Amino acid sequence: MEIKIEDQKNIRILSAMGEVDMHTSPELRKHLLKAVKDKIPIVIVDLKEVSYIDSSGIATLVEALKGMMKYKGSLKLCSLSERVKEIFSFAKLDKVFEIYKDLQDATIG
Amino acid sequence: MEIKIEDQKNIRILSAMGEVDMHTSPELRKHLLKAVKDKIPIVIVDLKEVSYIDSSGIATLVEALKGMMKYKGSLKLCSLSERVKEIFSFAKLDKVFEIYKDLQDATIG
Amino acid sequence: MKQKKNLQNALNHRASIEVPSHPMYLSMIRIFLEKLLKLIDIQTLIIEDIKSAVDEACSNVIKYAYKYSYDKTIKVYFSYSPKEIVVIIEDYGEKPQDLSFQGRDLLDLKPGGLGMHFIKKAFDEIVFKSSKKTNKLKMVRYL
Amino acid sequence: MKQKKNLQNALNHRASIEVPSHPMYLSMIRIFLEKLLKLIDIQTLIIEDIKSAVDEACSNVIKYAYKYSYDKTIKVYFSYSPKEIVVIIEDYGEKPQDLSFQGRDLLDLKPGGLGMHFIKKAFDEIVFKSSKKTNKLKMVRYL
Ligand SMILES: Nc1ncnc2c1ncn2[C@@H]1O[C@H](COP(=O)(O)OP(=O)(O)O)[C@@H](O)[C@H]1O
Ligand SMILES: Nc1ncnc2c1ncn2[C@@H]1O[C@H](COP(=O)(O)OP(=O)(O)O)[C@@H](O)[C@H]1O
Repeated sequence: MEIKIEDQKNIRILSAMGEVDMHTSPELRKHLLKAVKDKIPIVIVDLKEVSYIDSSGIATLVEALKGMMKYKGSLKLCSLSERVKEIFSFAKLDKVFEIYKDLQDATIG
Repeated sequence: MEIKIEDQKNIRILSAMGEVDMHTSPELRKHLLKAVKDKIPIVIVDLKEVSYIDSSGIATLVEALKGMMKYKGSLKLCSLSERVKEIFSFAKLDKVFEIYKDLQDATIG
Repeated sequence: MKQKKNLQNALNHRASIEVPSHPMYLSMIRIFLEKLLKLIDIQTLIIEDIKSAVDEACSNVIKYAYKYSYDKTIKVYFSYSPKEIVVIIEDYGEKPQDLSFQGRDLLDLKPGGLGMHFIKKAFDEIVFKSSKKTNKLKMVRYL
Repeated sequence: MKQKKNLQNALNHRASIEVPSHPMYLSMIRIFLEKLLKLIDIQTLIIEDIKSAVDEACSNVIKYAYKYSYDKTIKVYFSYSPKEIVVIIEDYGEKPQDLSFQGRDLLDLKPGGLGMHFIKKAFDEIVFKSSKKTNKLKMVRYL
């Protein structure tokens, strides 16, 4: 997995590429906790190039969400593949996260 | 592996897709031996979508070449990937087969 | 069609893979299962569920049986019949104290506790057995 | 870089796969090797050569040791150290009569006899051992 970071005014976009599993999720976690520490108002995680996510990847996102809630930041996910979408709905997290169709929607939404 | 067949006047084009190994080469062999039986003057095997070929795939092509030589037919190969090209040169078959850059070259060449 | 015919020729559909207990090898277990399940023409949805479930179970082996020691071994056995898919995960680590393996309530928002839910989603029977030397998690998916 | 660091954490790089002796499973052995060799950062050219060689050796097991019976088993062991890659192919089939395994002269144009050349291209040491129950082909590639 690789992560590309892009900063725009109040927004940080983290674009993940590859498979998020127990091996790679610490990398995602590092970037998310950094954003929480920096109190970035809006963090968008672009999952367009993510073909697989496991429970450690989801746990990482939940942890970041809870961290951001503390300073009223907003964590947005976008461009979920069908499989990743299914996993979020199975984990009953599709209502908990703000999920957008694509990066554009997430940026303006 | 899948094989697409296209007939043009004196030419039969066999486009192979996938990996040619001990499991799949019998399928290629079937089509090549049919062309030999039909005494097709020119047979082009398009390897553009072939990512892997093993010795059974090569043996199949050699067998067809020898069959076609008997009636002075011509067997042409085209669009070899770097790896497939390397295998042909390692097997000293790059001089034995007529090898073309692409399907167009093979058709007019 | 061709695949199906070949399938009948191959009388026993048993395969296994053994890898070090380092998380970097989890992707190998997933690709092993994906390739195998595709060869025997299993539906994509079931393939995805099984991949997720086995991945979670192997992550748990690394976490709980091996306590993050990465130089141990995980073995995954696979067998298929038209009736069912069986996956057995074997490790040589610690015996668990509590065999219930409860995942968390999904409505209780906290990180963790999801793995068992994935396992139960993919498999119809889940049996855990510990012997002196090994732990075995046997999971059966009816077809 | 990340990969390399993780590599050092995983002390033992041993892995194995066991599949039925049906040619449809050869693609699984190739993908197993490809994934494994990529994980430990081996160059693409070497990966391709090793994939071809092991594929040929396994095809030979199906042809010669098992005489095309598809319900037997092929096991491939892999291990890696910075010095070398070792692959062992094990079968439970017939012992070969002649251990020389000569490929044909490459300039003699006929189908067949190429497999051994692929094996010798990829590996520096090739040792064949038969015991009562198993045949083992051990192949070592220096790095
Ligand atoms: N192989 C195992 N050995 C010991 N305990 C296990 C094993 N697998 C799961 N467990 C237990 O079951 C619980 C639930 O597992 P899981 O749903 O995967 O969530 P998590 O690992 O995130 O806690 C774990 O917290 C652990 O206590
Ligand atoms: N596992 C094996 N058991 C017995 N004989 C073998 C084995 N592998 C190779 N051989 C012998 O070595 C010869 C050369 O093998 P190879 O170069 O792969 O060519 P081919 O299989 O096309 O004849 C074979 O024809 C066979 O006689």
